[in-house]
Amino acid sequence: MNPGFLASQLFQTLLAVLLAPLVVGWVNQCRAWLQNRSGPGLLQPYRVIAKLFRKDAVVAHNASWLFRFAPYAVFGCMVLAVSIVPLLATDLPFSPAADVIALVGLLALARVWMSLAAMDVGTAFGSLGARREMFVASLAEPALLMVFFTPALISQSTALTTIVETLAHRELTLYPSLAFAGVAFVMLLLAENARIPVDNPATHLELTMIHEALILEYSARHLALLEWAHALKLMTYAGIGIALFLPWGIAAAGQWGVMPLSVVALLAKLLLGGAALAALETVSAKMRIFRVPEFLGMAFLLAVLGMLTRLLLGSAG
Amino acid sequence: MTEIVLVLGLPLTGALLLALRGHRPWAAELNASVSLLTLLAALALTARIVSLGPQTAGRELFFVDAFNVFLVALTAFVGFTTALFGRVYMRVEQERGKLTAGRLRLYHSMYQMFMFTMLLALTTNNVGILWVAMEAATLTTVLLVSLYRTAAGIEAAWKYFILCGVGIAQALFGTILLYLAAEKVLGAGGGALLWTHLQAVRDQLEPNVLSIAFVFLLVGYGTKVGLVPLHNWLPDAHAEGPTPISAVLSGLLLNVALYAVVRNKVLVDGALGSHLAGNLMMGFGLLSALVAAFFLSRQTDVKRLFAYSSIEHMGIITFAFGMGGPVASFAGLLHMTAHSLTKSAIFFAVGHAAQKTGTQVIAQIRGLIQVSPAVGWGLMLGSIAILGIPPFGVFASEFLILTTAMREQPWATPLLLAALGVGFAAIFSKVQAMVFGDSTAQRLPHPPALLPVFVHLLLVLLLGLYIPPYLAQWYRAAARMIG
Amino acid sequence: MSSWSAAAVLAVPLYWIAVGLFGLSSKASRRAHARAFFPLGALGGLVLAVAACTTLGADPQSLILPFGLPDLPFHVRLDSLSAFFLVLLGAVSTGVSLYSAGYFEKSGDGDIRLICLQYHVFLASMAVVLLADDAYLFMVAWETMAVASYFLVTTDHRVAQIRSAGLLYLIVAHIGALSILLCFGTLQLGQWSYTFDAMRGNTLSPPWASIAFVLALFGFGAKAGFLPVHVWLPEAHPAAPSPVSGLLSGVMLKTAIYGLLRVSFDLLHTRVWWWGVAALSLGLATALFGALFAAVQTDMKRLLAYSSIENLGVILAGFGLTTLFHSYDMNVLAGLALAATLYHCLNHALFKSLLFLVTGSVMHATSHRSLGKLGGLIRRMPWVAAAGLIGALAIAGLPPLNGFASEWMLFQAFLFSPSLPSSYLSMLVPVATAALALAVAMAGYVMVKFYGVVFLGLPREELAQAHDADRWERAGLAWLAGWCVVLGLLPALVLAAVDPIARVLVGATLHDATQGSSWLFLTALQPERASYSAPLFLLGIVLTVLATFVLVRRFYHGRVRRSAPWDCGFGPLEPRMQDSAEGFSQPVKQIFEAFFKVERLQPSPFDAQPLYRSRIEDRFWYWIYVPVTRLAEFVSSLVAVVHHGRIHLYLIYSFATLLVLLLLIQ
Amino acid sequence: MTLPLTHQLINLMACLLLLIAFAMVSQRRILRLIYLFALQGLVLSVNTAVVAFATHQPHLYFSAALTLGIKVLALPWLLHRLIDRLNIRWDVETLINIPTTMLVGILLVIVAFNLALPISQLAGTITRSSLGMAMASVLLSFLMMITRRKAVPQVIGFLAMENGLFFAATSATYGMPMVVELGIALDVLVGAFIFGIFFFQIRETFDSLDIHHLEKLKEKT
Repeated sequence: MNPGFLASQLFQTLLAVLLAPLVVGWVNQCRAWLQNRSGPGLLQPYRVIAKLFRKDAVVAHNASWLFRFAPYAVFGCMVLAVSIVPLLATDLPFSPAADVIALVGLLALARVWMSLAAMDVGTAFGSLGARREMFVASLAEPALLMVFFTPALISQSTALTTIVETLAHRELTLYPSLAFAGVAFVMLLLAENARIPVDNPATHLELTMIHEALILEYSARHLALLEWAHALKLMTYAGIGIALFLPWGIAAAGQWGVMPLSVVALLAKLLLGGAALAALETVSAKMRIFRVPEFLGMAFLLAVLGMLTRLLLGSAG
Repeated sequence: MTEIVLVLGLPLTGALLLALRGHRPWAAELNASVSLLTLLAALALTARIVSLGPQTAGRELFFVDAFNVFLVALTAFVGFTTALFGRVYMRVEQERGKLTAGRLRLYHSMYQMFMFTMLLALTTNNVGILWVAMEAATLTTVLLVSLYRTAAGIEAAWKYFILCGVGIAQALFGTILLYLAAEKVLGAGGGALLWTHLQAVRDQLEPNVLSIAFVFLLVGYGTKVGLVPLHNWLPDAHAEGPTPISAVLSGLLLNVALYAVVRNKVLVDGALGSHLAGNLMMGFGLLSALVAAFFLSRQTDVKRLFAYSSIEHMGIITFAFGMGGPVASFAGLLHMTAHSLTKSAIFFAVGHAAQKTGTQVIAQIRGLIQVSPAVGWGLMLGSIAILGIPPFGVFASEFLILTTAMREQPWATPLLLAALGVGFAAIFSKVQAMVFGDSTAQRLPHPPALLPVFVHLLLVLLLGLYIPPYLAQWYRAAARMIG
Repeated sequence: MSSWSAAAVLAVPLYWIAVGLFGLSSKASRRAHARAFFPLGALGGLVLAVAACTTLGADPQSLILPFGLPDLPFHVRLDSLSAFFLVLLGAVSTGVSLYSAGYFEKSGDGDIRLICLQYHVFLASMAVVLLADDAYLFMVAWETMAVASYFLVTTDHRVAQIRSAGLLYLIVAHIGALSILLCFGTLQLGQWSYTFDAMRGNTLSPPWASIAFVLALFGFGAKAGFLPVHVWLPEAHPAAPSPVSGLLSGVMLKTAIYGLLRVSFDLLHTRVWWWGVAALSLGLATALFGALFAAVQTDMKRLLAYSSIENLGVILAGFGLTTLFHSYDMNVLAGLALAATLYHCLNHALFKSLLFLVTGSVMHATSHRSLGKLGGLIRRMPWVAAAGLIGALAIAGLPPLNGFASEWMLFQAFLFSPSLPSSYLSMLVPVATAALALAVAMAGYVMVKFYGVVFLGLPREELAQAHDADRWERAGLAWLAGWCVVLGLLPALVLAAVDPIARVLVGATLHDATQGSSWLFLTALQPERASYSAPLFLLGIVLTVLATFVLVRRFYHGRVRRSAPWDCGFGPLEPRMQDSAEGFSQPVKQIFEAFFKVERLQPSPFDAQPLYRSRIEDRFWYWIYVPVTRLAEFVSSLVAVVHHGRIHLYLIYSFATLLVLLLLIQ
Repeated sequence: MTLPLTHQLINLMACLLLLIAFAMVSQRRILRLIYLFALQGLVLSVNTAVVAFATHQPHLYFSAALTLGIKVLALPWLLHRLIDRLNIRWDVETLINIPTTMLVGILLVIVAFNLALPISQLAGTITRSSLGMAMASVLLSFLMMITRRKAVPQVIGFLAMENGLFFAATSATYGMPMVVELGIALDVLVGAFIFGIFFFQIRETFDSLDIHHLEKLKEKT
C-alpha cells in the first residue's frame, strides 16, 4: 500500500483520538445550556484526563494483572475501532482488515475486558456493573448487527468502505429501510454509551449505574485511559452513524485535496449530532434498569423491521 | 450314521445311569462328562454334515440337514456349559439345604433325559416323533420346575404342565391333519410323516387342510415357543425352577419349539403358495415382542425379567422367519444362536448373583461389581449383549432384521422400534442398579463357575465381529432351506 | 499424498485398542500407570492428526477388512470428509490425553486400568466411526462409542445422580442409534448391499428420501443434543471425569455432525428445500435454548454442557443453510456455509475441550464444582486461568480468536441468503440472523459469568489448598489453547482443509466462495464484499496497546499504591457481597422467564437464617419425557392385567386364539 | 344312499364320543367323570377295531388293544386309586351354570363342523363326518378344562382331549404309523403318572386340590 494511504490512516486515527474528548465536552456543554446551567466548558474532559494522568494510582490489594492490563486493552481496542470507521476517508489501508461484524466483535472485546476487570477486585459494585453491562450488551450487540445488516443488504457488502461508497458516492436515493435502522441505531447509541435514558454517568446511584460501577475501582492513569476510551467509543458510534446515515462528504483515501473539506464536513456533522444527542438526553428521563430490555428490544425489533422492509421493497427499499 | 446313535444314545444312557446313581457326590461330574461326550458326538455329526450335506439315517427315521444340525451342535454345547454351571450351582443349593440328594438325582437324570428329547426332536425325520419328543421334553422338565417343592414352584410347574400339555395336544391334531393331507399324496404308512417325503411333494398337498393344520401346529408349538398370548407359563416356570433349568429352557427348549414351527411353515407355504403362514408368524412375533417389552418394566424378580426378555427375542426371531427371504432367515438363525448363548450366560450370572445375595428380588441385589467383579461384569456385558448393543452377535441379527423390515415391512418398524426401545430402558435400568452402586452381596463357599459365562459371551462377540466361513455357509444353506 | 499416511490413519485405532489392553493388563501403580499409558494415547492422537492432515484433498482410499458379516465384510474408506474429522479427533485427543496423564493420577475414583481401556476404546471407536464405509461397521463403531463413553461417564458409579445420568444417556443414545439403523434400512437396496458405495448408487424417491433424512436428523440429533433430545447432555457431561467430558463435548458430538453430513450430502442425492428450513430452525432454536440455559446454570460443568448445546445448535443452523443453498443449486454459497459449519466444528472441539479440562483442574484444586463456592483462582492457579481466559474469549466469539472467525463466515453466509428464490425463505433470514446474533451475544454473557465467577474476585469459600495444574495438565491445556489462537489467526489453514470437502459434497470450490483469501485475509465471495484479517487485527490491537503502554509509562510513571477496595464506607467487604452465580444470571432469569421453569424459595423477612434458593428446570422434560414415561407405564399396567395368575384365564387365551385363527383363515 | 354297516357304526361311535364329551362337561361328580372317561376310552377302542376291520389294517387292532389297555383299564384304575388315596371320591364341585356351558358347547360344535367340512370333502376315507365330531369333542374337552376348578377334573379333561385326538387319528387317517402311536401312548401314560405325582405334591402343599390356590404367580397390577 502506498504511503499516502498509510498517512491518511494515521491522520484520521490521530484526529479521532484527539477529537474524542472534545465531542464529549461539546455534548455536556450543550446539555448544560439546555438545562440553563453554565457548563464546565468545552475543554473540561481534557483537563480531567490530564489531571488523572498526573495522579498516583491506587489499586486494590487483591487486584490481579488482569485488572491493571484491562485499561490498556480497552483503550487499544477503541483506538482500533475508531481507525476502522471511515470518518474522513474510505478504503483506508486498515478497513479491509475488519468489516462491520469485526467492528462489533471489537467493541464486544473491549466490553468483555472491562467487565472482567470489574469483577477482578471482587466488590459488590464491580460484579453488579459487569452483570448489567454484559446483559445490556447481550441485547444491544445483536441489535447493532441487525442495524448494520440493512445497509449491508443494500450495498451487498459488510465492508464499511463499500457501504459508504454505495450510499454516498452514487446518485442520491432515499432508502426507507434505513429510516428504521437509523432510529434503532440512535437508541443503541444511547444504550451503549451509557447515556440517559439507559444510564447516567453523572451519578453514582447504585440502583441505576452501569458504566460508573464498572470503573469504580479505577484511579489515576487507568481511569484516565478508560475515560478516554469511553470518549473514543462515543466517537466511534458517531462515526458509524455518519458513515451509515449521512455519508456525504467523506473523501476517498489519499485524496489530500478533498481531505480538508471532509474534515470540515465531519466537524459539522459532529456538532449537529452532539447537539441532537444532548437534546435527546435532556428531554428523556432515566428509566428503571428492568425497562432497559424493553427499550433495547424495541431497537432490535426496528432493526429487523428495517431488514424486512429492505427485502420487501427490493432495490427500492 | 454312528454319530446320531451316539448323539442320542449318550444322553439316554447317562439318564439311566444317573437315575440309579444320581445322588452320589460324583454325579455332577458324571453329568458334565456325559454332556461333554454328547457335545463331541454332535461336533462329529456336524463335521460330517458340513462335509457331506444333508443325510438321512435309520431307515429314514432320522434326517439331518444344515438347519437342524446347527441346532444340534448348539443344544449340545449349551447343554454342556449348563452342566458345568449346574455342577457348582446345585452343590451350593444342596449345602444350603434347599435340596436333598434324592432330588439331586432326579435333577441329574431328568437333565440328561431332557437333552435326549431335545436332540431327538431335532434329529428325527418324522413329524409324529417330533411331536412325541416335544411332549416328552415337557414331561421331563415339569418335575424339575417344581424341584424345590415350594408353593410357587408347584404352581408354576402345574401351569407349565397344563398349558403346554393342552398346547401340544393342539399340535398333535395339527400333525394328524398334516398326515391326512399327506397320505392322499404319499399313501398311508410311515412315509407320509417324513420330512424328506413331505418336502418333496409339499406343493401337491391340499391347501385347505394344511392351512387349518398350520393353525393347530402354530398354536401348539407356539405355546412352547412362548408366543403371546400363549406365553403365560413361561415366566413362572423360568422364575421358579432352578437356574440351570431356566437357562436350558430359555436357551434350548424355545429354540427347538420354534424349529418345529418353522419346519411346518416351510411345508405350508409350499402347499399354499400364499404367504399365510409367514403373515401369521409375523403377527405373533410382533405381538410377542411388543407385549413382552411392556411387561419388562414391571418386573421385580430378576429371573422373570429375563424370562420376558426371552419372549421378546423369540418374538423377534419369529417375525424374522415370518418375513422370510435369505437375509431375514439368515438373521433369524443368527439371532437364535446368539440369543440362546447370551441368555444362558445371563442366567448363569444371575444364578450366582442370586446365590450371593440370597434373593432373586431385583431391589435387593445391589453393587455386584463391588464384591465379585466377575459376576457383575458378566451380568453387565451379558445384558448389553442381549439388549442388542454391538459388537455382540445379537446386534448383528437385529441389524439385519430391522434394515430388512424397513424395506419389506415398513409398517412393522415403528412397533419393533417401540418394543426394542422400551425393552432396553426397562432391562438396562434394572441391570445397572444391580451391578453398580454399593453392594449387598456376600461371599460364597464355592468359587462361582464363570468360565461358561465368558465363553458364551466370547462366542457371541465373535458372531458379531467375524462369522467363520463354514458357519456362514451353514447358515446360508439353512436359510435357503427355510426360504 | 502417500499411502503410508493412510496406513498410519488405519493403524492408529488398532494402536489405541492395544494401548488400552496393555493398560488393562498392567500391574503398575496408579501414578506410573497414568504417566505411562495416556501419553502413549496422546502420541497416537498426534500421529492420527498429522497423517489425516496429509490425506486431506487426496482421492478417497478404501480397504476391505476380512471381518464382519459373511456377505458384508468391514469396508473402510478415507476421504476428505473423514480426514477432516479425523484431524479434529487427533488434535483434540492429543491434548486431552496429555492432560489425562496428570488428571487420572490424582482423581481417586474408578480403577485406572478399566478407565484406560474404556478411554482408548472410546477414542478408537470414534476413529472407526469416521472411517467406516458400510452401515454395519458404522453402527458397530457408533454403539461401541456410546457404550465405552457410558462406562466412562459412570466411572464414579457410587453416586446415584451419576448412575441415573449414565442411564439416561445410554437410553437416548440407543434410541437414536435405532433410528440411524432404520435410516440405513431405507437407504440400502436389500440383498446384503449395506456398503455406502451401494447406497450412493441408490436414488430414493423424494418421500423415502425425506423419511431417511428425518430419521438421520433424529438419530444423529440424539447424539448431538439437538432439541428436544438434548436432556441427556447436561446430565452426562458433568457426571463424567473432566477429560472425558472434554472428549464427549469436543469430539463425540462432532461425530454426529459428521454422520449428518455423510448421510445427507454423500449418501442421499435428492435434495428437498424444507430439509434445510427444518434443520435451520431446529438449530437456531437449539442455539437459543442452550445459550439461555447456560446463562442461568450454577454448576460450571453444566454451564459448559449447555453451551455445547448452543454451539451444536449454531453448527446445525449452518448445516441447514448449506442444505438450503444446495437444494437450490447455489453451490458457491453452499460451499461458504459448509466451510463455516466445519470451521465451527473444529473450533468448538478445541475450545470446549479446553474449558472442560480447565474445570477439571479447578475441581482437583478445590474439589468444588458449584460456581457459588469458587472465585479468585486467577491468583492461585495462573496457568489454568490463562488457558481458561483464552478458551473463554474464543468461545465468546471475540476477535481475533478462532470462535469469531467461524461465526464471521456464518454471518456472511446468512447475509447472502436473501438471494434465495423463494421470497418466504428470504424473509425468514432476518429473523434467523437475529436469533443467531442473540445466541452469539448471549454466549459472551455466559463466558464472562463463567470466567469472572471462577477465576476473578475473591474466593467465596476457603480455597487455600488450591494449587496450579501439574506438568502434564499444563501441556494439554497449552496444546489446545495454542490451537485456538493459531486457527483464529490463520483461517486460511482451515479453508484449505475444507476446500476438497466442499468440492465433493456440494460441488463448489471454496476458491470461488472465498476469492482473494490469502493467509492474511479471509473473504466472502469477493474482497470488496467482505473481508477480515485476524493477523492485522491482532497486530493493530497489539500495536495500539503497546503504544499506549509505552507512552503512558514514558510520561506518567506515577507510583502505584495498594489499598483496600472502596467499601462505600460501611465496613469491611466480604467475599459473599460479590455476585453469586445466581445473582449474575438474575437479569436473564427475569427477562426470559417464559423459557424457564423456575422454582423459587423466597425467605420471609422474619426467618432466623433466611434462605434463598431457586431451581431452574427444563420445560421439555415435562412436555415430552414425563408424558412418554407415563404412557409407557400406563400401557404396561394394562398389559399386566393379562398375566392374571388364573390358569382358566390362560386356557381361555389359547382357546380364543385357536378359534380366532381358525375363523380367520376360513 | 345308505352307507355300509361299518361306516354307520363309525358314525355312531363318533356321535357317542361327542355325547360323552357333553356329559363330561356337565358332570359334577369326580367318580362319574372317571367312569365317563373310561366309557369314552371304550368307544375309542371299539371304533379303532371297527376301522381296522373295515380297512383290514392289522396294526389298528393292536392300537385298539393298546387303547383298551391304557385308557379303559389302566388310567381309570389309576385315577380311581388316586381319588381314594386322596379321599376326594365324593367331591362335588360347583360349575358355572350348566345351560350356559351347554350353549357354548353347541356353538363350538357348529364351529367344528364348519371347519371340518372342507376336510371331509377331501377325505376320501370312510370318515366323512367323524372328523368334525372329533374336533368338536376336542374343543369340548378344552371347554371342560377351562370350566373346572379342581385339579383332577382338569386332568380328566386333558385326557379326554387326547381321546378326541385319537379318534380323529383313527377315523380320519386310519391311525398314525405304529411308532408314532406307541410314542403317543407312552407320553400319555407318563403324563398320567406325573399328574399323579402332582396331585400329591399339591395336596401336601395346599392340603386341597382346589386350583384357586394356584393363583399366586401374577403381575402386580
